Amino acid sequence: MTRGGEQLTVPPADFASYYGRPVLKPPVWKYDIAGYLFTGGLAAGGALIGAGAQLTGRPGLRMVGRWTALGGVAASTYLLVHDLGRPTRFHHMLRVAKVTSPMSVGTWILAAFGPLAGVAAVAELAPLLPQHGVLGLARRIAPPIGTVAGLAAAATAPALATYTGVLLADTAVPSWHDAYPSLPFVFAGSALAAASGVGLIAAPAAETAPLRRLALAAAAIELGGGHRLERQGLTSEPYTHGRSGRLVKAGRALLAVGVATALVSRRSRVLSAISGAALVASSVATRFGVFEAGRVSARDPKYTVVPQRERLAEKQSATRL
Amino acid sequence: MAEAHPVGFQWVMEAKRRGAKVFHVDPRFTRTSALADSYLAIRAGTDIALLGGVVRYILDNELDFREYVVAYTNAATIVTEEYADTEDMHGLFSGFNDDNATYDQASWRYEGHSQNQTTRDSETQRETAAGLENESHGAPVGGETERDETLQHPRCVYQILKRHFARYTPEMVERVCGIPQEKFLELAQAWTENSGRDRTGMLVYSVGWTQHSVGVQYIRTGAIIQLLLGNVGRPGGGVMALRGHASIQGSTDIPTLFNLLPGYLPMPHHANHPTLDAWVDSIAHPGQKGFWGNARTYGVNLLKAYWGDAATADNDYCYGYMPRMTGDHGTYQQVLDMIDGKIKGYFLLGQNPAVGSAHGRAQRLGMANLDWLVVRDLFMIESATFWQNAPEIETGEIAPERCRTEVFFLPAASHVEKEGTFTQTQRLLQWREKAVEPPGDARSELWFFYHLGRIIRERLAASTKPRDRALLDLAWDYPTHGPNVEPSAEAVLREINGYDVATGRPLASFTEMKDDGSTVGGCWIYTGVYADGVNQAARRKPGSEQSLVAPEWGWAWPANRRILYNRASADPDGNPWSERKRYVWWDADKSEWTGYDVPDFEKTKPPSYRPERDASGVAGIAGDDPFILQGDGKGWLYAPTGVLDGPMPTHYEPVESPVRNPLYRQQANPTRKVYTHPINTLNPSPPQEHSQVFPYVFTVSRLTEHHTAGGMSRTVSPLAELQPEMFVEVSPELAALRGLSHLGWAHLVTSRAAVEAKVLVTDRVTPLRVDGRIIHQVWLPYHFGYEGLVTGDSANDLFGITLDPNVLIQESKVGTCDVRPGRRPRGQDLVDLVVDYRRRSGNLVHRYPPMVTTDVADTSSDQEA
Amino acid sequence: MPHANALYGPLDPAPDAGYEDPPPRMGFFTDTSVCIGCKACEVACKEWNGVPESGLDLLGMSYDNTGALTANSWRHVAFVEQPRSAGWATPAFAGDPDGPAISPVTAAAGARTSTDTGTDPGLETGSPAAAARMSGGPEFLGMPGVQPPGRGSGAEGRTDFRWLMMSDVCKHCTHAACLDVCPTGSLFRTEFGTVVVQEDICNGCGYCISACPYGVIDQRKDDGRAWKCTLCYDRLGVGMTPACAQACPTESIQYGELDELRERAAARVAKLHERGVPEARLYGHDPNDGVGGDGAFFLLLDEPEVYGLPPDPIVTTRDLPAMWKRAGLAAMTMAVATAVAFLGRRR
Amino acid sequence: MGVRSWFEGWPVYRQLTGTDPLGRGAAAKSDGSRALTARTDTADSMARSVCPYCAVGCGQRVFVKDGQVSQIEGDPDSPISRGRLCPKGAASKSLVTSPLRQTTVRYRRPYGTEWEDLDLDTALNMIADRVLAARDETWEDVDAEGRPLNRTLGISSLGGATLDNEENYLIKKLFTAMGALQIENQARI
Repeated sequence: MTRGGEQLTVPPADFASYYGRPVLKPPVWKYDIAGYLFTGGLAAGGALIGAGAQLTGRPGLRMVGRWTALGGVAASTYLLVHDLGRPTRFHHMLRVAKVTSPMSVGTWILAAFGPLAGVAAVAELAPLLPQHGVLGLARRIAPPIGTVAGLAAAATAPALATYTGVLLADTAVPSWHDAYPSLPFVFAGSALAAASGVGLIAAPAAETAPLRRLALAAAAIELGGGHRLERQGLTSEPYTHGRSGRLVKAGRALLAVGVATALVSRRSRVLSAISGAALVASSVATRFGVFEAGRVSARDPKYTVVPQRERLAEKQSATRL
Repeated sequence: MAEAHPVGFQWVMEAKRRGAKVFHVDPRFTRTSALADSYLAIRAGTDIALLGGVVRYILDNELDFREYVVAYTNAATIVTEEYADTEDMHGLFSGFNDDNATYDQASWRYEGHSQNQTTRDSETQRETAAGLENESHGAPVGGETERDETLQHPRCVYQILKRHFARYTPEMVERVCGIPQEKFLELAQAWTENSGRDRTGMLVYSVGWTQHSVGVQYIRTGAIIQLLLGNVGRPGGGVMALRGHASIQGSTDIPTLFNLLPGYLPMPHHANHPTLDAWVDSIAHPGQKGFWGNARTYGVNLLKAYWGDAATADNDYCYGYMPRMTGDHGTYQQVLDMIDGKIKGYFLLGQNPAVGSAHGRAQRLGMANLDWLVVRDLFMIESATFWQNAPEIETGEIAPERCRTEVFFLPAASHVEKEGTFTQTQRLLQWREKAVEPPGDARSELWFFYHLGRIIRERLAASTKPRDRALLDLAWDYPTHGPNVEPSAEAVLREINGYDVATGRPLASFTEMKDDGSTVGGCWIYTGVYADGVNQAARRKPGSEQSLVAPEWGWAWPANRRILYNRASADPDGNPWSERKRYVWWDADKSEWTGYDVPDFEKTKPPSYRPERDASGVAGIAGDDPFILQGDGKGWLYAPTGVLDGPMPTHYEPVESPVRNPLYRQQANPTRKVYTHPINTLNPSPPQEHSQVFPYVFTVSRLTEHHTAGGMSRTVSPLAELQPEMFVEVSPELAALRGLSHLGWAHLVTSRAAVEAKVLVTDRVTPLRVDGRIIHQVWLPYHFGYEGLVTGDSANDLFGITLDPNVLIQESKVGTCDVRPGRRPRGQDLVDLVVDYRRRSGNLVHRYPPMVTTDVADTSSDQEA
Repeated sequence: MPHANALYGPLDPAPDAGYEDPPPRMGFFTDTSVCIGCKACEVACKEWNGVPESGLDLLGMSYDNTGALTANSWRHVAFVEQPRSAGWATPAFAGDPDGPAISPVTAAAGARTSTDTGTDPGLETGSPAAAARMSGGPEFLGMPGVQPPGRGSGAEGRTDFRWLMMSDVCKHCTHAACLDVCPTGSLFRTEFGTVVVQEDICNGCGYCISACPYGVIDQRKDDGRAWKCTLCYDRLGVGMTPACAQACPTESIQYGELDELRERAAARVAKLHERGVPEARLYGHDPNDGVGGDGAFFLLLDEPEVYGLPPDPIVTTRDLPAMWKRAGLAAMTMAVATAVAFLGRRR
Repeated sequence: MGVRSWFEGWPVYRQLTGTDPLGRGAAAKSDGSRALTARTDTADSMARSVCPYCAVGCGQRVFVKDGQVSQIEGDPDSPISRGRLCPKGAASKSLVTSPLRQTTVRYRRPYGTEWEDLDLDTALNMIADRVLAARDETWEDVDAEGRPLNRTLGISSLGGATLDNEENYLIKKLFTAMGALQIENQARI
């Protein structure tokens, strides 16, 4: 290609770009953010499950849910801070509250969710406290506080799970932006699947029945709400091809396996664990796949130029008519 | 211009905005070409053929500005019948002397002049680069001339010019330059159509034009066109030199050149200038018209400035102290003398010859053979570290432990750390205020030389040797100030300006200078810069508050004139040629010259003034002679004396050319300055054999992002990153021919050196069809060296040393080479490669191209055969 | 209350950003038809703003060794060599013994080079095919030798040639996605209507980088923060001209009140059309475009993508309300699904 | 001062109470931005200068803060350059403040393999010694015919095209008095 003297030919392209280089800057987010998409969803799902278990009297599942929520949100906070170029300035996120910035909205959601999930989870430690004294008092008041906190966390959890779809979509990254109708659903489903998966692995088998239904619902949401991902034109390509495409497909396949296994596992610990692992893995794969697809689409000027050219052509033919 | 002088180019863009057409002629398509209305790719080294074609186009179609030409140029002047032209002599003029390859200029003289009034023979003139003296005045010639204002006399300059350029047809332009005829005609037509009463055309060149073995004649050709079209001395006209260094104009005005003293006074020659009288007479040429008649005044004022009270009428103002030239003492002669062990010590003052001068290897080997070297610079440049990092270390030609040169590196003050004046390319002096103190040991040259002089004078205080008198009597008492004991630049400027000895009053004009020792003036053309005791160069009245001429910004020599010879902007009667081009005119009511600029004429001399028959000096200039520093008051289409390689420009091939001269049998400039020295090998050119060993033409120039040898740009991060590597631009055709790939490596080989560069294959470089052959040219930037943030081989290493005879400037804009893919060899293999090329080209024993080739017919190209 | 066009459509951004009685909106008009590619803008910007070095590699992209706008290059001069007419009376290489044009091939080679700009993502390598198309023009079919006769890249030899140069810069959009998505308020709208990163605030979250439809803003590696052109906010405050515009020798970069610049630009395009340069067109001047018009707009001589500009950028926040709606719907679905799962019969 | 003023300085508070509910402009402006001003405006002094690169002679303004050059930019008053600069001129501040600049005397003794340090005064005196010695060794009083030469060809000099006229004047004056003839300049090149 570069042998100037030899007049080597260059394959034709149906679009031009400055030295073929990307028009956009590919996202600088590291895999921290792909990981956060997963942990954030997990935390949200965990909080919902914790609340559901709390309201339906499943203490084992409640504890798992609450701890999942805390673990997820703690990991999320770590990943988010770690991804910053200036981690010591993480608190600048609380300078403003901007509805135009999904990250700002997310920050405030996390700011609300995190402490609530934390309190709810810590409340689970009440039985370990001594019966008397100051700590005894804490032991007594912790459960009701946990109840309130758990329910409050669950109230904010759906926002936590779905705002990340907007976080990615509200960019110039072609495959993310074009996917804005789908991403919140994909992420909502993926969040429930992951949390269900953890529950299936960790909760007492007797209490996991809702999780199997929830896994099924998660799949329905993810696939139903997200099926357009592969049907949004040229910018679908990264979701179906290459490494990112393989990850997305793997996510779908694992989701199917996880749900199917969950539905048949009944009280088998082993099958439940397998099912749970598949669901968690599905969520991880989906998140990383979507994340990667965006990077691919920003890096190749084709996804920027060609759709915009088509749009311009349409506009022109419209004005001509 | 956009490439090397972008800020100057804003005015070209202004002109374009108003409808001006811009033609760009360059071997490669540059940033200037991109903005031009027409681009002409030219074979490097053939500009005279192109411009000669324009001269012929003008004369053949009688498109000259006849009224201007008759009145203001020497077109009507009759030349002696002894004169014979290149037309008749295969490319030589009459008077050629084979023995020393110079012309006896006697046969070129004007009719009726007994002989040209020059006191130095042509060889001496060449050795002493006498052409430079003409920078502020014409060559000596008598004032009275025989003229035929009908221009019909067969020996009038007009007719001689016509015959001389007759063969520069559009076909010949195409054949020599590789410029298709239609392109040439587009240029010639636009140029002539945009000249005349109402319009003017401007010729702009960058000083690459001077770096040819016929450099002076390049510029002469341009001047001839501009004179024929009436474009000299008028607004929007002229020949504009884009010089490349902040004060390079100043450093010829107040020269650090071996053959000149301030104000273009010649350095005395041992044979021709034994006494003060002989010296000043050789400048003034008694009987000659014009301002040089006062040469004695200028000379005495300089001597007074140098030796102060010690300089008196009784001792000829210490003229005897002056060192004398005996021949060529130029920088290239010096380098060869260094190699030969004749020179002990060398000062480099903000100069980097290891990269910036032709034949870098010779430069470095010369420096490696000194007793001591003083380098004063901002940065650790290649010329300071040659003993450590030169390419010759790798080849074993220089080894630190065997190199005796003692090197002193003294850090210099930058332009913001000292005050003083720069003279820019339009002769404008601008004062710089000092912003900060220099860091550490950094000092100005003013400091260094003042204190060096002080110490030397202290050492010699007790000396009784006659040779030391010149130092001890030197006027060297400048006031100093500040913690570094910095001498006052303003005091020096005042001395340059000149003052009355008795009163100390600064002179307002060189016309106030006296030749009796009562005034002092270090550089007569700068007199007025300190008029009224005010630093006129420091004037900074905003341009927006002045006329377009902006006379109150800085100060231009002479006498703050912005356009020289501007008397020519008015017709012979003193009226503007047109309203549109009004500039300087005669105000009959006030009986004086007036206008937007300072008239370049005696203020009250009316257009009708006619001198007495035997008037000389200023009085000899008629009221309609605008060219007041020419001996005959006329613009010279034809130079009856003073231009060593001929009275008119003639196309000669570059010294290294793959092409036999299609115009004449004479191949290259027959009077060029040649150095026969073992290190100075030259590639063979036709009609010599083996020229095909170096089949390609290479040329070098600047990039916008870098400055000359790179000492002030490769060391500066925001510039270095913009052009980070040495590269060579080649056409796709040559790339295919030589197997070069874009961003791959190539190396270029001459009989001096091989240098490597990254390849940029680009459509901006084109092969040319020259005399039926395809000629490939390559282009390189000459900015790179082995020090700094970005490094690379130096393009100037490729050149040999051959000089223009008039000014002793080297031909370093064109040469021949071979181009090979890949990196160059290293170490001994590199030496072997170059030696092998020398062997293959037949000059293992140093065969220099013959000076005269008129006896070699070439049937394929000799139309006289 | 926010303006109805707060997210999309024509808008005067400074009042919308809370400035009462702001000065006129200031901007750049970059006229590439007079750009000489000297890069004074790049250097003047670096000198004023203390922008670090951005790589010392020869990129082979004509004379462009900067490559792109990055955190360490806030002005970037693009160079495009094309075997196409520059409106010459006589084509640049007419009559010369030339073969086919090489520009598409060398451009393709230039697509693959890289340098460490000290920034992230900095300068990404690109698609050789799209590079070739940039230099070959719309007629470029990828096979020198089969070009339509009369066009430069034909086998009969190139004759026409032009060298495009263009100084790119942050567009200071009316609807600036970078600003809107910034979670810290580091990116903010100034009273002059420009968009500026506040270096005392930015924590390097990187969101702006993905949001910019022009690929302008980018992150400095050793520093972690995002950087871009500030339109010399500090200079504007004291009535000075931005450093690049002040340095620009040929007035290719013009600075002034946006309204006036738009008028000037329209006149310039009309003049160029009159002078036989039909390819002259404005880019980013239209308040009705996808970003509400750029504060820094351009006169181009080829399609925007040839200069590395998106042909029809739309600010991502145009769709933000729809996005929030979808997210809300998804969130509700999620909550309902959870409730249903837990309220279903016990197994 | 205290919590209250901190709270009122909190951009969220400003968003809620001010004219910028979306937090895009006025509310988000930082203390740093409020304090921002052009450093040319706060310079201690400004020197009118001329670009040191090519011979166009563009006007420069050199701004100084605390004894250091803080900015160099085009002088809009110049009728030559109208405030504009090319990339080289625009890089002048980097030129004069470059970390690569040498600010101390360096000395390489004959056959030496490394640079050594040297005091400026010592260097100047050593150079004076060498100049006088070279001059004495190579002095030519007269030519073969007894005509005066008054010169040394043992000393050469090259440079000066970026030096001031005043400097070149002193250089030429001293060398001429010394009898050193081989004084050359970029103008020859």
